[in-house]
Amino acid sequence: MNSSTAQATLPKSSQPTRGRGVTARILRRAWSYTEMRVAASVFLALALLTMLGPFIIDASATKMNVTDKFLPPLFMEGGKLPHFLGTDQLGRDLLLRSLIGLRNAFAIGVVSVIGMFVIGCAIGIYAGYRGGWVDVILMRLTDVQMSIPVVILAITILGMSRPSPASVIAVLILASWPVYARVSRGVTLSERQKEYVRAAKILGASDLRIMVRHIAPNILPPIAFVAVLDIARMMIFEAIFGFIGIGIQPPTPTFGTIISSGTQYLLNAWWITIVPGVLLALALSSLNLMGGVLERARNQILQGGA
Amino acid sequence: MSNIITLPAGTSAEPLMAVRGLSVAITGTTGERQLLSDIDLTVNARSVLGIIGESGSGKTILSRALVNWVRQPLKVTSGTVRYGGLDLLTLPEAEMARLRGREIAYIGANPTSALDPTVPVGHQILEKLRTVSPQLSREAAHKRVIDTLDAVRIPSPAQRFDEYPFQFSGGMMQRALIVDALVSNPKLLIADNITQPLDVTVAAQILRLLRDLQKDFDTAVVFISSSLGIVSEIADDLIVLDRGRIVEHSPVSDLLHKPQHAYSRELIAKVPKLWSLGGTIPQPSSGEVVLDVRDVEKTYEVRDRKAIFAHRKVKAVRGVSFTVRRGENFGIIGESGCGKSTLSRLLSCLEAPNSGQILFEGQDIASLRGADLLALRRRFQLLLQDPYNAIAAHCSIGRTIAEPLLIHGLGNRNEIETKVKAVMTEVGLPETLYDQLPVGLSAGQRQRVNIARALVLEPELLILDETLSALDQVEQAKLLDLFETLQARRGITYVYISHDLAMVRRVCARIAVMYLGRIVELADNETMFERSAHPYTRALLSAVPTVEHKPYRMETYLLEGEPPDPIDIPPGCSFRTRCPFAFDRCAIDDPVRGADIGVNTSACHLRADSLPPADAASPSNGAPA
Amino acid sequence: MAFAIEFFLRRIGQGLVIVLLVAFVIFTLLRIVPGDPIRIILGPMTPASVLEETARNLGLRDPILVQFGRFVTQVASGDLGRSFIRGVQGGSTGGSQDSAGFDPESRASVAELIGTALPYSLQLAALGIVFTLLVSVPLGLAAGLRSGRWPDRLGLYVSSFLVSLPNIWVGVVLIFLLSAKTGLLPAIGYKGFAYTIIPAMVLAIELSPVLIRAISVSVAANLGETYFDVGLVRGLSRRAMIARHVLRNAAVPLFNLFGAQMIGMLLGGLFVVEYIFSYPGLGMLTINAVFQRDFPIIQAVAILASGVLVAINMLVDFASTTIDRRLKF
Amino acid sequence: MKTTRRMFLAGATALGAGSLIIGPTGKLGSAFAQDGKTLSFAAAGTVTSSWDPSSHTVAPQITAEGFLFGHLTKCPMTAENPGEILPDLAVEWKVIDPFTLEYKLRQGVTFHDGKEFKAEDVKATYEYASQPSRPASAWYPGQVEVEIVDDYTVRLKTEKFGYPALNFWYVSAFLPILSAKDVANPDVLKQRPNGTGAFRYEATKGDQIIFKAFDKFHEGKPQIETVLWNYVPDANTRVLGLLNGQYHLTERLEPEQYASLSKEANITTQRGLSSENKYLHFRCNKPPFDDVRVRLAAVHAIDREQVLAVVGDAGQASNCHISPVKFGYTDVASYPKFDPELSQKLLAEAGFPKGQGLPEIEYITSVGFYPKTREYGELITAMLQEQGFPVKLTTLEPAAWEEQLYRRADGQGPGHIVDVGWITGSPEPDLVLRPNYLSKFALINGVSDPEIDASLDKERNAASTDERLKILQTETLPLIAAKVPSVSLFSSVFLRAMSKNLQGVYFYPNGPIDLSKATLA
Repeated sequence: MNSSTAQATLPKSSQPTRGRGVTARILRRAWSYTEMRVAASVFLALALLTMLGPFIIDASATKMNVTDKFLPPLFMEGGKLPHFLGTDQLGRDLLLRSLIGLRNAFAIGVVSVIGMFVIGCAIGIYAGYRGGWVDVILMRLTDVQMSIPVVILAITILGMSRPSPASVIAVLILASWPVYARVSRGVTLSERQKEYVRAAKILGASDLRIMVRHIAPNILPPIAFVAVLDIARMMIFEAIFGFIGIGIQPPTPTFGTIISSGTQYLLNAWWITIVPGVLLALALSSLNLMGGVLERARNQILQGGA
Repeated sequence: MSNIITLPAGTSAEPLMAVRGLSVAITGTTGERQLLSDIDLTVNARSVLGIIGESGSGKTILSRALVNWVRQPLKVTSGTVRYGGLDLLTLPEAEMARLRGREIAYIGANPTSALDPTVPVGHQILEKLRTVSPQLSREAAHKRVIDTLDAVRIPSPAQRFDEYPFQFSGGMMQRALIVDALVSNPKLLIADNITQPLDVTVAAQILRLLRDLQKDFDTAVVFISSSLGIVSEIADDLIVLDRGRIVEHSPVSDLLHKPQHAYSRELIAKVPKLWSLGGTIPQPSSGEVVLDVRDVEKTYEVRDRKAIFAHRKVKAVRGVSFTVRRGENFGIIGESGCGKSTLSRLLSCLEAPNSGQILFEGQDIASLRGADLLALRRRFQLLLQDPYNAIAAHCSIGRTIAEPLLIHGLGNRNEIETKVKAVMTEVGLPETLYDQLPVGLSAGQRQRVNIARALVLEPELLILDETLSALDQVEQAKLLDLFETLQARRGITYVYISHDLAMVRRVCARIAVMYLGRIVELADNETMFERSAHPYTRALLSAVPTVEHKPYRMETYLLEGEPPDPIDIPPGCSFRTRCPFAFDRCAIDDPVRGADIGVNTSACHLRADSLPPADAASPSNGAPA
Repeated sequence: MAFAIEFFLRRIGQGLVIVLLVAFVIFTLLRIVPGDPIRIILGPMTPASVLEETARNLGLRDPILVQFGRFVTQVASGDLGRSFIRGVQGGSTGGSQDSAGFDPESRASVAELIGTALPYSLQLAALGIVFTLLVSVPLGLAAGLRSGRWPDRLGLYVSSFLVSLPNIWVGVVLIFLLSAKTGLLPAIGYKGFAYTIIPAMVLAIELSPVLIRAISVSVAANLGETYFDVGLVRGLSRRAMIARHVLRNAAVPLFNLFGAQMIGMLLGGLFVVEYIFSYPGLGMLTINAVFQRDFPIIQAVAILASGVLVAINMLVDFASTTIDRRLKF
Repeated sequence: MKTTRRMFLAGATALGAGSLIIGPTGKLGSAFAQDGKTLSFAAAGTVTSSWDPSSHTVAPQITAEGFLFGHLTKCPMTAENPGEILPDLAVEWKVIDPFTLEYKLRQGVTFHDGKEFKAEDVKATYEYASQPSRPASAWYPGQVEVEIVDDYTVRLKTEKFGYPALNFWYVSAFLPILSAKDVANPDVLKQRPNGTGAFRYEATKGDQIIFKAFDKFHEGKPQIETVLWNYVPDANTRVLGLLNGQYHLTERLEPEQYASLSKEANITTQRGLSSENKYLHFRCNKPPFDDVRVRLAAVHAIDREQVLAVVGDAGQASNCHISPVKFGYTDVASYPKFDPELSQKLLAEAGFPKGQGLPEIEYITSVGFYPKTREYGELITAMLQEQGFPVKLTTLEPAAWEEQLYRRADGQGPGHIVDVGWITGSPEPDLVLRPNYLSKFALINGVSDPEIDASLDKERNAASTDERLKILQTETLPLIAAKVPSVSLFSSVFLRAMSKNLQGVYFYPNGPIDLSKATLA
């Protein structure tokens, strides 16, 4: 709010509007939010737990042990160490499985987001910079892609082929690159009107050089902040795929498969479904809160300094 | 509180508004910083109080404080703004709301974003009128808005009533906002820098309109501006604001002629001068022709919303021809929308003309591709206006300047560094900046980086597209000196594209004036400014906000309306719709400017001697001849 | 008027191309992924020669372009074809191995299958949207109007939390809490309107955070626009400015969000939610069709889905350009 | 063989059935089907649009045909006496010579259309259904000729086709008898089933098939007037419907559902050992399972007791490649047992010490068709991994899984280990053994072993059932256990539940339900 007031009071030179200066400012602004720090701490704690989990909990707890099946969490009657959060239908430790599931989901989320970011932005920048029929075709292509809901696309491809982590990532990228293409294209459209692009052209820079060396470093960092939110989104998709049975295959723990197999025992062993869900929700909430704050900080900086 | 409304404001005994000891601070992470300190001022009824100050002096904050529009992170730290016996600053929001728009009106500097972009302008004015005067019937209110629009000379007001803000030009919008402010007949109008975004000819119109209305409506006006030339045209009294403090308060003529404060004198000195210039006027060069522009045209297509699958042609540049000689400073001036920027894109080979030729040393640049174009780019550089956006924030300064050398593959790492450092020294940048990021550089320094980047290629021709307009007078002067030095040393030819008449007057030997995509007059510096042959040039010169004696009086040459839409260019002389001297022939016959062979030419049926003689208009407020 | 005609002509034209392309993509995809439907149509033990012959008779061995051409012609004449798997009874039949007499006429018409399933999905979608609006409009508006203060933070927390809940999990938890444990509402399958409530809640939980965030951002951004402050200074009340101008302007990005994102999310959400709840809508139909390699159903649903998306996007864009005349189309 | 069935939440609500309040509409449903004459059956599967029994091998349709058609004989298929044969449309049967069986037919039986049942119908049915071109011919030993001795005596002759007629000994209890008139007119055959069974086909309405009691059923008109076959794909919905009285009978319960329904006062649960065994087939014609040592090593790595613990009520231990309700079942003494050391030894012998050098092994299983396949799939995967087998589990939906199941034209199938159940409607063991282990077929595992082939032919060609039993139990089954082209994990137990007031129902181990003597209070 009141950006115009603030603007009027600030000498012009203190308003960098582009590039890394902005990124740093956004990060600083975001960090000034308590929410950001809390969310980051929670996320870091979970990450640490994921890495240390196997050392804290006896590794044999991941193994199946049919005699120990359906053990409730420790806080309930009948709970048994080392199964802090109980065991599943095959007697495996739920906490450990959830943590491994979290790690796998996060890995898939990050890799797929990087993939869709790189591909989407490359296409978007190219379309936006080139304009004309290249733009029209590429954008209609994103229309087509966006007209097929992610889940439908995923079910069609994964449901019909043999799912693997690579194919899950490929599907996520395939389904989500258009968003990045659209956003980066939009920014590029306005960016290519800007003086620095003209300046580079006049200096004789080739189109490729302008796109890679000049436009990309300018427009990508702000888009990257939104990508944090997408990591969480992709993790949810991964869980959905696992639930439907088209994700990474058991016995590799994924949230989807844990939850979907747990639903069968919901009434006598609810923790199989609930525990991993709570853990996932916690991880994603912290991730989303960070993303939300980053997005907010970005809006404040960009609107405040535009 | 009905007594506020009925208060006999502006009685001679009591001032309309009195500000006492007003201070405003900004609160931020680094604590509080004072932006306005101890402001005292008095607004008398029916008078125009001018406030002048440079950007950053706190003018806008002051103007907003007058209507109690101070929001986070700004904070009033002390003082009162008394209006009709009330302190506006402590008035509850609801009561303040009853004064705003009714007794006190406000117009800001940015007319295009002042109204809801999704609602027609007229409807918004109507909404306001109906809010402030609920007793008015809808029909009566509608009629009143249209009448007022008509009164501010908005053409076809009934139709304009239903048009959207984006369909209004800046000048039209400012008129509409004046209507909006005055439609409720306020006692006080605060006009914050309202001419700032406007072209000089339009600004002159608005100024005159406001002056007339102020008299008709008996409104007191607080007129805030950063241009002494403008404010002195309208204000009775003038307050000079420097870094949040009032340094001088006196009647306009006193201030102009006997400034008391050093800062006031500085301000006056900074007002651009066109005619009382010391030194020599640049003279045309007789060198070989470097740039030969022949009958260049450029048309864009836009979609037509009123017809199915139709496009309309925007004629941005219409048959422009001129020549530039080696070592010469050539100026191209014109107001917004005249085709300058299109021409600049054509000249810098970013776009190709639809027809015509641009010959650089005899070679048509439009036909160049690949390596040839790259080779041309070395000798032919363009400097852009915005020093912030033209260089990347994430590259070190050395890297930025080295970029063209890398693009052109000139030299190895060491050679490049040597070259870059040399050129940095040449433009006056310390070598220590080589490894630094541009963060924290001033506008002038950034522009120097820009210049260094262009110079490192050792170009022969430099096009300066509004290159200096973002800089203050002092920086501008320094850079102009730099250009001069470079010209002397390297024999560079400059083409200045600008709307800044004062700057062009100072440096350009020959000057082309553009109007609606065309050069209407091309003449040497002296002829242009002293004996201009085209009514548009004269209008332009007459509207320049200066505080000196002008050869062309504004009353004589003031233009009506705005340039026609480049889609619907009227037949005949395209300037005739605004020309105070237009006659029958102008509507049929399009005057042609003679070929540029070094003589002064003008596209007008009237000969220079049939126009009113320079400096010959009557001193009174007489109507145009 | 001319604008509207051109807009629709242009967009319907483009839309048809998009739908055609989507159809082609799906059509091709279905034919290049592993998994031969003919084995499923005819059953596991059918001799290879019979498989091939039936596949040839059904046109499954023609070049993809030929198949696609035939398909488009057929769709253009209003026929979406017949299911490979589902009998006229509606249920999937597994392999009817009567190789000599495989008779497409004995299989359910895709149009009818869709026609049966669609009303359920529409009902679920509508209720989901109603729930979504009930949650997100008040919360989003409060957050947007009090930007930076507690309602804004609340909006941020609520949306960050809701967006972190996978719909599959929420669905299961709600079944557990509202149906299995307390018996407040029925959950699995469909036997009456009550069966729509829990699935719609899951949809709303998925959609709300996006809308809350969008409303608050959009409203806050408009409150930060110059015209808002200027409006107050011009003498209009805050309430009038919000009601007549801020909401109007805020609607444009919301429309776009709705077209570009929400409808896609809604469709995707429907699929998953119907699957969780065995809700007999389009999603259930399609997921089963995918697992059964029932190409005609998948194709038809994909075409339908993209057609709906294209049409909604068109309407949304038209509404946006009508509100904000600056927008190009 | 195949149904679509949602496993989702199967059991979730059923587990809490006691405390479960059915939603508002539940009450509505209980209003109908209470007249004591109409039985509402919640079926897990649906039927094809073709009523020709020879056109399919679909399990639910065989259940439906069970209401409609009669057979020459009946095999109750009990574990106590798997070989027991009871009369149905035939009253007497005997072996004339190794290639001829004779049946004396029951008199006074009529088809639903009123035609009298005679020898011509048996001839038409057998000769039509056993044609190799008929899709269901895989169920039958081979082509057969039928000689009509008189209107009520027929002889099945197989000499011309080179296999013993005894192969039909049990299959005659499985082949539905059609009317000769219908066989002559295949279109009618497809559209309208016409049998001698206790119920006749009335109509199909949406997801419901209506059967009506047949007045002239030769064992007397059933008490239940109408049977409604409701296709309810979701196991959970079936259970809920049963609990609220909407359905009287349901099938294919999950173990958890079964366990909780057993505690319900007004519900009877029924647990029936089926003719189905669950197998893991090894793709024997591609590495590494082309080596019998590797197969054995894998089998010794699997602790089947743990698998059964996971499967719970839905399985029963059996050490044999055929189900206990099959003729020839025996507890094979040499059946490979869980023995990790032996597994390691065999792996080392095969050149893969501790599994080193083994290629990645794909274990394909289905989800949602058989109970607990994913659970024990994970378990077995872990067990195999424990011994060093680099196993990757692929779980597929039934349709996708079935598409992957069988060998392709090139002789090989996808993956390396496939989970599948094999169910047949007669005690005849060859219906399991020959399609799976005879080199000529070996539909799934692709095994090609002359010893097995010879042994299978030997038992088939045995002169008497006693001799055959001996060969099966002492030679063939132990041989298959030693070569393990597949391992039988356990025998399936079908879990059903019905309303307490439904009595006198008989469930056949392959699915069909005999309601001819049932009463509904």
